[in-house]
Amino acid sequence: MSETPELTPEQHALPLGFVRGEPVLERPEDLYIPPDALELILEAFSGPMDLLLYLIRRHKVEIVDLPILPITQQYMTYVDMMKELKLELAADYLVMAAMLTEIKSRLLLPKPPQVEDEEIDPRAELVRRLREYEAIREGAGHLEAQPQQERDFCVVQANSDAREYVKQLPPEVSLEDLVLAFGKVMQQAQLQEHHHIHRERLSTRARMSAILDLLTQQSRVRFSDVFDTSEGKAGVVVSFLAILELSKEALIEITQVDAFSELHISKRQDQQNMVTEHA
Amino acid sequence: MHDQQLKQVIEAALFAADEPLSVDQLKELLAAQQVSKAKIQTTLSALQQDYQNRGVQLQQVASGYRFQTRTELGSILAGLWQEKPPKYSQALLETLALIAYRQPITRGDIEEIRGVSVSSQIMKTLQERGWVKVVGQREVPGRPQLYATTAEFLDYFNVKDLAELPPIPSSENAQQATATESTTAETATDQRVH
Amino acid sequence: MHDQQLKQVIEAALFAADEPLSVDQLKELLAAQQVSKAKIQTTLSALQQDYQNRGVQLQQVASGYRFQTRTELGSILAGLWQEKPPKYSQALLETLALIAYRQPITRGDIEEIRGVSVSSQIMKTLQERGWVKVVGQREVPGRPQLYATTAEFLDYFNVKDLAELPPIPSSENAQQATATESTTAETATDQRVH
Repeated sequence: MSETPELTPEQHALPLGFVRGEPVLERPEDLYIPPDALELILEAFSGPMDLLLYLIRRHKVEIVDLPILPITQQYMTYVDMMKELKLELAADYLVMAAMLTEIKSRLLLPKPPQVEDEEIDPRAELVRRLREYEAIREGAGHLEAQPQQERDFCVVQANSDAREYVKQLPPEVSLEDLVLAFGKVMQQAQLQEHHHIHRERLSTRARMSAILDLLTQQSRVRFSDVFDTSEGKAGVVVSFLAILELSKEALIEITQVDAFSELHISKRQDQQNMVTEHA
Repeated sequence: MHDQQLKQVIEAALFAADEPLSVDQLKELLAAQQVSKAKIQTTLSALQQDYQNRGVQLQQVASGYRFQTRTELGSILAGLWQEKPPKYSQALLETLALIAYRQPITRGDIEEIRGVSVSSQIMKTLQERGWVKVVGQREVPGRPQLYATTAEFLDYFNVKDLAELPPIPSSENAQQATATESTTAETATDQRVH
Repeated sequence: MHDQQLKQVIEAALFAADEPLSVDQLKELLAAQQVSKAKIQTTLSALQQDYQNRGVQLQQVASGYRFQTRTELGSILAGLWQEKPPKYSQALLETLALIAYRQPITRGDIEEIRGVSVSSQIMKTLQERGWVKVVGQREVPGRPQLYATTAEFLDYFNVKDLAELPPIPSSENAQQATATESTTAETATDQRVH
């Protein structure tokens, strides 16, 4: 373990961890450090790629020139310690260890003489992954440096009395909704009564409502008052039909005191007033 | 800390805080900068001045200072929280349609046609909305109330009278309509239901 | 509505709203006043100018425009907030960076690049914060879920789209990949994730 080459560790701005309140700014040169402190340091690596990248940087070489032999050796030293400490992460680190060992052994094997120059460097795949990982670490750094809500700024709001102006809006209905609803109800009813509903009847029905409404305000109305001559002949006919219909439905009474005197209409008032509701 | 910085901090703090901030609270926030209360007061006045004609204003309330939106803008800003109007039930729409097209009509008639009982809540809603009213009683046992639509109903649907409501399609009887009846249809446009 | 009034309304609305407001949302709020999008845009620029040197600033983020405190004041204002801002672990930031820069991406891809199995806790945190969501499944055996970042992620990190984040070296995977895949990678930077 003491074979670890003496190399200047990289300076890190942030402490790797805290040991008894003291920040640990550098990764250990000497691997013989108290296990509890080591645990903190090892946990500072976010994974085997992070550890590997750290080891390569300590060698001050480019990723492409990955010095597989010393790196594998140093990596194994860390992993052995992690195993001793029974760190949870060890499994992921072991996968990497196996990969490193495999690359190392392939590099050490004598090359078969007939192999052409284009033979793929066994390190290529690892180099590619390391580069991608390095790019992502850079991305993580950018995110960390980006202004963050809560940490660097907060979204502000002004008080507003405008909420008091919020109205409870009544539901909206379109004419189409109404027609559809009517169509549906009529379909359900399987009517034999189509003749009640077409538009010509409607105007008579509307006039019936109007006359009844008038009779709610005045108990007796002169027959002639129901007719508005400004409506023309056709209007008079509608009113007349409405009166006949109301009379037929026994909703109004038409009375005449003497022959040839004014006709009056009133709501029908008869003994049925007395009939109780459950009748 | 120079004046502009101090103003920025106080301004940001007032906007960021959930509650109004008092001069004492601001002084505490600026403890490290050792700013006097008088200085804070001057800065608050300067800020009030700055926001005089803006959409938000610095207001002094019982518990301190806070930014709030200009009162005159209330009705426009209410739109920020305005929820979509709810929807009426199919039962209500069918009841309303029956009253519109078959008025004057009793609750019993509606129930007979729809085959289900009409809830009092629906009749209450329609009357509260001002779309439906009682225009009389049918002189039969029980004297049931007769319902009709109102002028507000016509106004809401932007039609002059009931005859302007879309006709219900496909009635064979339409062909049987007499000359008289089609004449009445014309006049019907003048009439208002009260 | 003249210019000063319009500016007041937009300013007040942005300050009063619970969420950032988009130009479309402002247009809807001002529907009765019939203000064009171009006019709203001009007003927003004018407001950004007005607040240039103030304690709060008008910032455009993914989901719209919002007022926020000046980032330089972060540490002074920290006194206002009871809770310390969260500190994110290196593992979380790396996972988030992978999703942000290489989206859409599967959990398997993340594990391959980071060399560590992805902790469920990290994925849970990222999804609970609303920063990451499942946008589909890759059509390979097992149909793994594809993750992407959201508008909330961009809002939190103070940018309006992914292209605004500082770039990182492009992945060799993407370069070697088929035309389809590299198209996906390109779009990922331009794309607004909602």
